[in-house]
Amino acid sequence: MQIEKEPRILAILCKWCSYAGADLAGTSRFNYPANVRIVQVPCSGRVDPIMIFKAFVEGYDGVMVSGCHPGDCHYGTGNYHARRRIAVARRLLEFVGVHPDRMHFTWISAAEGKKFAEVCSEFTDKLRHLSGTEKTLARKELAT
Amino acid sequence: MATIELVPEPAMIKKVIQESRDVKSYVLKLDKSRKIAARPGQFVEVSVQGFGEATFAVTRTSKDGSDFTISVKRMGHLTKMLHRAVRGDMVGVRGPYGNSFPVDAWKGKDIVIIGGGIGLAPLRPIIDHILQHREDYGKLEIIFGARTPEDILYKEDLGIWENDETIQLHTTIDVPFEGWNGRVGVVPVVVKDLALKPDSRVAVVCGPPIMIKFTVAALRELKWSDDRIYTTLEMKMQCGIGQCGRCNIGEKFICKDGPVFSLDQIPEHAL
Amino acid sequence: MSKWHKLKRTDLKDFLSRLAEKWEVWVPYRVDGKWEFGIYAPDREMDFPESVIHVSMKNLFFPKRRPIAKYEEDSKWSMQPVAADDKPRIVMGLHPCDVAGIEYMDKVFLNSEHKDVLYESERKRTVLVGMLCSEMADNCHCTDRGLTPDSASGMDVAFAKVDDYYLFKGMTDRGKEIMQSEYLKAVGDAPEKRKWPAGKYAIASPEEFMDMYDDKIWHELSDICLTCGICTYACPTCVCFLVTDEKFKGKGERVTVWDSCQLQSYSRMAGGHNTRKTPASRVRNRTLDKFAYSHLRYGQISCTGCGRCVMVCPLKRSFPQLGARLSERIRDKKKSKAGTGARSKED
Amino acid sequence: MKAMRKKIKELFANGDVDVVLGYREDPASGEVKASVFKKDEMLEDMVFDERCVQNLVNYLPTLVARYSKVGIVLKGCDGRSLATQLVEHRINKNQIVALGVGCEGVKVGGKDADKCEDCPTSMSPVTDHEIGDKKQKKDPVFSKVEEIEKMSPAERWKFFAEYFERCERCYACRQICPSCYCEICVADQQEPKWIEPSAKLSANTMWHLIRAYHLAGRCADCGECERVCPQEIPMRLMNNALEKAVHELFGVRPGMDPEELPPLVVLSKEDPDTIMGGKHE
Repeated sequence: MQIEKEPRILAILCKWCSYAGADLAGTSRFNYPANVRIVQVPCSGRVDPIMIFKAFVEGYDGVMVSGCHPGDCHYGTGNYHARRRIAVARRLLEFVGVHPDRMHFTWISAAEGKKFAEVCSEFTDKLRHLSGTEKTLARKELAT
Repeated sequence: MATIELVPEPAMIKKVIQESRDVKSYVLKLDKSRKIAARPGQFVEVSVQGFGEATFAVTRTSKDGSDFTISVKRMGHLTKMLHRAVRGDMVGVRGPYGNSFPVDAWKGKDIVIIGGGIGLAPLRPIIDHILQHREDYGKLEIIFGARTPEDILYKEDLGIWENDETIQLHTTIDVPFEGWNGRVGVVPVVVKDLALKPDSRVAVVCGPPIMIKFTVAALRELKWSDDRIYTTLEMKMQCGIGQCGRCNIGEKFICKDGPVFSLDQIPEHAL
Repeated sequence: MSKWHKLKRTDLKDFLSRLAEKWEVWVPYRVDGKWEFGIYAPDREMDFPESVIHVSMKNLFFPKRRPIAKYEEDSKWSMQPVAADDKPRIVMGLHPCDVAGIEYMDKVFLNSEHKDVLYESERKRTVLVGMLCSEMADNCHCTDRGLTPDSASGMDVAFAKVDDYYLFKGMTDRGKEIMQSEYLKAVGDAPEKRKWPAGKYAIASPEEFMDMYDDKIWHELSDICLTCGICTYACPTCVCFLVTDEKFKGKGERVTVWDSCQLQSYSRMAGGHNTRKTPASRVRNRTLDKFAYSHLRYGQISCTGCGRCVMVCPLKRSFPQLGARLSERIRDKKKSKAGTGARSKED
Repeated sequence: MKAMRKKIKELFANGDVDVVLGYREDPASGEVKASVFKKDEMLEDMVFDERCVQNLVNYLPTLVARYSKVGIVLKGCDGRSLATQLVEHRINKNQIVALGVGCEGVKVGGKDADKCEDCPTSMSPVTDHEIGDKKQKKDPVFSKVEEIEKMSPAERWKFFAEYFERCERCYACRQICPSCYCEICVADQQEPKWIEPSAKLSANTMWHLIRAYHLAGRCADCGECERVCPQEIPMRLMNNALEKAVHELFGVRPGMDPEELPPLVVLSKEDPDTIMGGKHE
């Protein structure tokens, strides 16, 4: 039951760096919160902000997007596009009332398993602090 | 309590048949004791829970009516889900709906069945019906066109029809294909080549919109009158019972007043 | 013949409160300057507007989003139909055109072998208390559609606003039940009958409309139309719907949702083929459906002359005017044919 | 007005245009409506004043398909809108004769239109001929956006949720927007079905977020979406918030420069990571 109360996080990770980083975190046995759901995408440039919107509407407490570090994109420039899109999407979400701390966008390389674990823990901590505030956007109408 | 007709009954998939690379047939049996007695040309609404429903022609009904078959071409989101279904899975079924081919009125006539691709599906019950009542009908000709040999459906049936002396079967593919020794050419061209005379014939055409259009044109060129040419129309259908509104051609609803029409019953733009 | 009964305007609240003990009473409220129907509550200010409000009555019988079945997402098949609501209800303050709209809906949903039982139960539980119009608003043109603004046809109870009181009359047995109230006093006089103006947007006959299918005029008529769906959502007789599944947290519902023939997605099929791709074809479908197809199907054209489509149109494009423009074109065509026997240049 | 009619007559006479898209006062009703003017037709009814609210650019794609040369009367905001369409190659500039008119503001429902408050240019940035005074350009302030930004997240959501709840999903906003021209809109898409078709808060929220996002860096603030909305949802607020964001983040003002690509289709290696918010090493 304890897990139920933990904030739910959706992590959208690029296949080449961040997902590999998450994998490394797992194989290296770094501890990171179990409440992170991972979606693998080929590249952070594949992340359509509609995915982030949908995650909030479907009730996730926080959304995290991570790709290769600038300059390291497997496809050359995907993450530069991602950076711009996410910057704009973030502004829009904040504008309609999503708390800025509910979004976390970063770069994690395949070697940074430790960083992945740290980022997840930090993000979860932040979201725990928000547990008293309203989960805006989250749909309330249940199919009853 | 009376329930709204839009809610389907559960049915079980008894058998899955891979017909061609993107078409699968499903033999369905209703969970309840009700039987689906679909007349040739009628259709059912099939649902996958969570993904909505779509319209499929009943392409075969077992003799005792306990189960029936639909053929599904992978096109949109629902058919994709259906293609993932396996034997034993449950789906929802409503129907059968719509009118049917006037097979009784055709007694004594020669029948020409012209199908293109998945368009053969709604026509197969007519062939089944004629074969069951062979003495009631005259000659039976079947023209079936597919894009490539890999798109040919109902191979088992085609084999039986091929060997049936009372049936003339012409199978054709659109463009030459390695290893294909049969007829090549699109259906309208084949119809012209065969120079089918109207005589005492009735033609039934079904296939993609463009194929219907040109086949009808070819038949008209061969002096066929519109009341001898039948087709089953496809439109986006949803409710199947003439309420949701989207399948109208003029004042007629395809789902309620159709889907079977002879050409003199529908305006030209419906083709 | 029952008599007209008088209800003092000061007694209205007591009268409604008494009704609300037994019935679910729906009355118009003014919210943010717009009228809408809601369940009667004594502490809310309500009133009856003189003529139609911009929301059509169809929402009360055939809601925008209507669950028809429920299911559990993890099971392969668990679809259970939803039960119909049968709590008795009064809808008070509809106008004659609203009633005509409901009668049209009956033809779609009830008069066929495939009855919509959810709609039927909504109808059965509802007593229609209609208000006779005292004026015709700017967009009203029901007189062109064969209706009379102060006709009580189809209502269970009819009432009219007169000076500082209302006059009520029970029209059906169900309606007379409502009339059993200490606040209503029988009187001899009936509300005054008026003469109503006509001829604002007269239209041609359905048969003549049918001949317009291939006319060039559709491009002209659709040119300024956005093909958004708002006129169909506001229309009391536009009842097209979509059946779709919606799910959330393991539970799902199969719902019917209003759909609009003006939207491009309406008749797009799997695979991308769209039978009504151009705005012209969609405008044509709606126009002919209102003025011709509906008549051929149900013996009644489906425009009640309520004028809501004009009220809500983002471009203030008038749908009835469009019908009138079309009728004009029909007349012109006839004239040119009758005159010279030759086809006019425009054809 | 006289100058405009004279210019248009001249264009027709020289064969520079086949048709002109402009505003016409209906002599019968006195209403001002968008109209297609042909040579020697109805030109005397052509008007240009504060009643000419509608953005005519939305009609251009249909017209350029029918005629080879189309003239168009442009306010400042409409000109920006045209610029966004040109830069996206939706319309070929060679087919357009842009008639920029010095605009003094328009009125909606008898009041000065909200969009005029934030108007950065009274003259179209794209013109072949300029009629009337060219006023000075200024930077928009977006005071209403700033008001919202001062609220707490929960307050903002309360504000928007109330409006989203009301949306009927008639898609008038999409249909009137010159920049919304996808063959299949994401809202109509079946697979994946991002946005449920029924009009309820969650699905409406998705629709309004994606609508605003898809216009980020492309919306030239013609304000038509908000004007046509039957439920008066403040869509301009969201558009403006993103216009402001795009300017702050990338220094771009959509539509002001007909050569500049939308910021979300180009990339820059120089963008600082801080634009994504949060901490980055």
